[in-house]
Amino acid sequence: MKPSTWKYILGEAGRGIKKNTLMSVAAVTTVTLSLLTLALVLLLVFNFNHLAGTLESQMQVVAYLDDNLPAPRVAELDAQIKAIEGVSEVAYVTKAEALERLKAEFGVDSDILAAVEDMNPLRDSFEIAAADPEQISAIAGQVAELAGVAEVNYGQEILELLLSLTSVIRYGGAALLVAFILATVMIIANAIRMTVVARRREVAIMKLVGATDALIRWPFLLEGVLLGLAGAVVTAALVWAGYSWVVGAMQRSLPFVPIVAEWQPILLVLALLIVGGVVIGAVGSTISIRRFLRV
Amino acid sequence: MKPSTWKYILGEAGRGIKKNTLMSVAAVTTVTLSLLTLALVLLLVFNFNHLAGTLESQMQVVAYLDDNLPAPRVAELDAQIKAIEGVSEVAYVTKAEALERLKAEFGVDSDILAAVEDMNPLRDSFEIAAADPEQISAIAGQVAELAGVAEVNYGQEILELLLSLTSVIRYGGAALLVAFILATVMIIANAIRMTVVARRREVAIMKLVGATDALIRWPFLLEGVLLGLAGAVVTAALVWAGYSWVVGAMQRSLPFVPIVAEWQPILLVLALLIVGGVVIGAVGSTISIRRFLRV
Amino acid sequence: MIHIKHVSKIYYPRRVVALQDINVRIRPGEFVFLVGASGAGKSTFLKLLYREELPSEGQLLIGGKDVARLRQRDVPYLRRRIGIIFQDFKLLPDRTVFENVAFALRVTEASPKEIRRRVPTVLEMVGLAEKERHYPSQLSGGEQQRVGLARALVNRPPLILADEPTGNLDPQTSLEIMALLEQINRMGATVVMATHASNIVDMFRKRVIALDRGRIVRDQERGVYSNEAKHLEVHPG
Amino acid sequence: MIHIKHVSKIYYPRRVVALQDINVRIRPGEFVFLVGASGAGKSTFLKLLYREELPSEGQLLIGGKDVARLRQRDVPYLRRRIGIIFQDFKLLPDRTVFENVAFALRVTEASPKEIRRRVPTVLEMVGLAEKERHYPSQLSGGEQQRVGLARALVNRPPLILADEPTGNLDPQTSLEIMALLEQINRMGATVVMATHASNIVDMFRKRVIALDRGRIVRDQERGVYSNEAKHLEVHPG
Ligand SMILES: Nc1ncnc2c1ncn2[C@@H]1O[C@H](COP(=O)(O)OP(=O)(O)OP(=O)(O)O)[C@@H](O)[C@H]1O
Ligand SMILES: Nc1ncnc2c1ncn2[C@@H]1O[C@H](COP(=O)(O)OP(=O)(O)OP(=O)(O)O)[C@@H](O)[C@H]1O
Ligand SMILES: [Mg+2]
Ligand SMILES: [Mg+2]
Repeated sequence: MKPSTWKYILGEAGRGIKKNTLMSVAAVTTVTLSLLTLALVLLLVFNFNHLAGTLESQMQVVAYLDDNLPAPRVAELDAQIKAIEGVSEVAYVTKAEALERLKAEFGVDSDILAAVEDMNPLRDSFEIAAADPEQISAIAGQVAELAGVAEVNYGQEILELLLSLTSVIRYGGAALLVAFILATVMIIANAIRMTVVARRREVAIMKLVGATDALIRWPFLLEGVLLGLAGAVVTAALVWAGYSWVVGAMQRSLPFVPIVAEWQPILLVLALLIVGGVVIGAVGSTISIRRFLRV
Repeated sequence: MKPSTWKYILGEAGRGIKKNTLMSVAAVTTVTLSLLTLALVLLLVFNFNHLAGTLESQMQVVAYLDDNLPAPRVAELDAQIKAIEGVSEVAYVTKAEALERLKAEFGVDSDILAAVEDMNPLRDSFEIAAADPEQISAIAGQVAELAGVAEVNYGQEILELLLSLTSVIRYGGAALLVAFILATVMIIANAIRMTVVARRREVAIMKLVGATDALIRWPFLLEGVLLGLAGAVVTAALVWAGYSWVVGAMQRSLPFVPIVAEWQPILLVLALLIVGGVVIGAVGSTISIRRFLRV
Repeated sequence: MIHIKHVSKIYYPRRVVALQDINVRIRPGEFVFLVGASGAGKSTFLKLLYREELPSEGQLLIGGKDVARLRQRDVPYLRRRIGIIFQDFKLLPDRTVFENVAFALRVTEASPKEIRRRVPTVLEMVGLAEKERHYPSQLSGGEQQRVGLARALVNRPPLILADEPTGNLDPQTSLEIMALLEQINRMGATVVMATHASNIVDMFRKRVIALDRGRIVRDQERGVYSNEAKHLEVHPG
Repeated sequence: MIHIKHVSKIYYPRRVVALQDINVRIRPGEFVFLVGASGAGKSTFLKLLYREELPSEGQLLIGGKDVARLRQRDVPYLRRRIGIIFQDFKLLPDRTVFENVAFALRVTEASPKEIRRRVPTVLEMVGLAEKERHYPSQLSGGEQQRVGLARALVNRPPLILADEPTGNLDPQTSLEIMALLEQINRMGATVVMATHASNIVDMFRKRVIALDRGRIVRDQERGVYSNEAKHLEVHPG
């Protein structure tokens, strides 16, 4: 098509939006609301995942050693543990260090600790982190076999709880996300379809005057894209402002709750929103217009 | 209006839905998706509140008593504490009982406890529950003043954390809910408005033939109500099925996570959905039709 | 019946003067042809009567009542007493012929029995008995026009406003429709009909009001379509 | 130009037989009047030519090409070579008069310069130069009809199909429009015009094809509207 035709098509798209103000506002509002919902769910899932990851990364295997193990054996053990598949970090903690930590931790019950200060009933230990929390129990099993290891603990119950909780959040979140994306696409496609239905008489007339499908489709397509884009930009602005505020507020009042505060994932969400808005607008109007071109 | 006119109006509403299948399906889908979102948020907020409530109810003040306090003074203290405003329950825990509990709690570090078994450095205490978690620190202050109380602990940091977390969840949840209700109403009103816009020529003709506003408005109103109701019923069915499944799954795999499983609040949500769908449909079509009646 | 005093109509925003200082009095039972070139203001004249448009100036009384001053909620009752045949038919596209005609009865809350009795009768009168279940899009132009006519008549209104009711009809059908309108007129209804059909106007010899660019240029009892010698001559190839 | 062989058209689902065994040949440069009572099948005849409807039986050739066999994507190119004046105008309601006429040029990707040159010329020809910025709803019936005419002519198509193009026009304007069509016909365009205007048909003396309930009952060079003695007599009140 000629440049002048493209110019005309662009003008038509703009005209369509202006003429059907009511429909256009309705469509943009619908896109915005749907995308906002989507963004919210996306950010919630992100944060839950982040939280789950943070918790998981704190899980570890503690191997208590036999009393008075000679230093060379400790070094050997260190090497053996590091060799186990899936082990990412190994730290040696003497029983003196362990007692110090315990004191720091139990503010309330520190009386007991003071009482046992001199005799320190604790044991030396290795603290072993796993690359993947799923492997923790396997690693614990292998470590327990090693000579010199008296007892292995890896918070079985808590680990299992956490693993199932995070998998619930991950899969549930993903399912939720897919459901919301589908819902958003459907709502927006509906909105655009309605604007097209409202103009089917017009389309029929155009066809009778000799317009090709392309000439009819393009303005609608662009109109859909522009409406989708408008909705997405409004949403992106709202999400940016809203999330910044939430991050600020959380970091001020609940600093210990791990919230995703780096810009990278948030920018990703915003970019997704805008691409999503455009694609949805384009696809929505293409699908909607198709059935009216058979005139 | 006569019964035969009402019958006609009802028929018209049905005809409107059937004739504009595309619009009707779009409207019902939109209503369903919006209400689903709403229901989801509602249930999430319910559950967060429930969780927060559960955690809060576990908060208490522990008052450690001076060593060897005579029994009459303990009884007196019990009475004094019970007299404090906001105290809901008071339990006396001897230091023997406290040690037992400690043993049960610290599986890992029970070595230390074994070591101190004979000397039991712990103290007798009162565990005091508050009717309202907000009052805990006030109660703790008053209890600390009482003669015979050596030290008061109420997990200051954890309490504050929880209080602010639950208030974030409560207020954030409420704000989210309001936002979603507004969004839902707007999306649905948009959907209905579009169906009305699509028929404005028809409305103009009816007016010219002598139809009263009522005769034109009622079929639209009923149509809106029926579409809203249809969307709400579909949503209610989906929510019922989905939530039952989630409750079942959670109770099987994560029994310790407190999920709202009584029917009462869920039925409330379902009822709200249906009433909401009907009201939204009626209001949406009334508002939309009004501007086209000025012909 | 109708009393129009110094009425003007200006369409905004383009400030098109469609009617200017119109003064007309139409008695009950009269039959009036409204003639004039395309764009002379005939449809506007009728639209003022059924209150689709409000006059910019002057006063317009129907049965002694000022149409412009009517309360919004009384407008439907005015329109029910007027049978209107629109130049562009204005049929409801998603209703059958039967339902389109029946609609004029439904607005008056006629009983279903009444509707089942009257609608076929009037469809028979306009020659569309067979097409009762067709939708407007399934009709020819002239058939659509006759559905509009049937809808205007079914209510037996005391005033009939017809805008070019034979524009899409062949001469024979046109005459049948005219005979119908005349019969209804003889039964007491007032008829105001805008038309370009010079042969019909010349044949029926009724009162003729001629408009030219919004002004009444002639108001003649038992008049003809045009007083000028004969229609402009064109020399066909 | 046009070759119609044994064409029938049945509308489903009501099985309305609109045309039956039609055989017509129209040579380039001819001017044909299509006459017949309301519902005789005139519009259907034209609709088959511009492929709004497909024939139920038979073959329909335009310029040697079978219209029914045209690929979907070639249909717009067929329609661009036909100027169509629709019985119900079919104007785009949210575009000005200028844009409605320009649209027929835009579909051919005419340059903006061309559009700015041609549209005012053709609007001048139909007498609507002043209304170029009006929307269809702001026009009288006859003015809308002339916009449709302008749109059909602006492209200078070799074939013009006119469905009742003077139905909403007064006799004088009708004759002006007819003169215009004749001039275009003399410049080489083929014209097929469905009409009820007996005086026009009788005045211009072109080929007349008469339809009656879907059948061709007369095909006459230099014919008249009706061969019957005189139009049915009605006895006005
Ligand atoms: N809504 C409007 N806005 C602006 N101008 C209008 C509007 N409606 C009508 N007009 C103009 O007013 C004038 C009279 O229009 P009207 O429809 O009354 O003519 P008419 O006599 O019925 O013509 P016709 O025989 O062609 O139907 C015309 O010039 C027309 O363009
Ligand atoms: N889509 C359709 N479905 C069913 N019947 C139809 C359809 N379109 C037209 N008809 C019928 O076909 C017949 C011919 O219609 P057509 O429009 O060709 O008539 P016409 O000669 O143009 O009449 P008029 O002069 O009234 O415009 C009519 O009886 C009409 O009711
Ligand atoms: Mg008019
Ligand atoms: Mg026709």
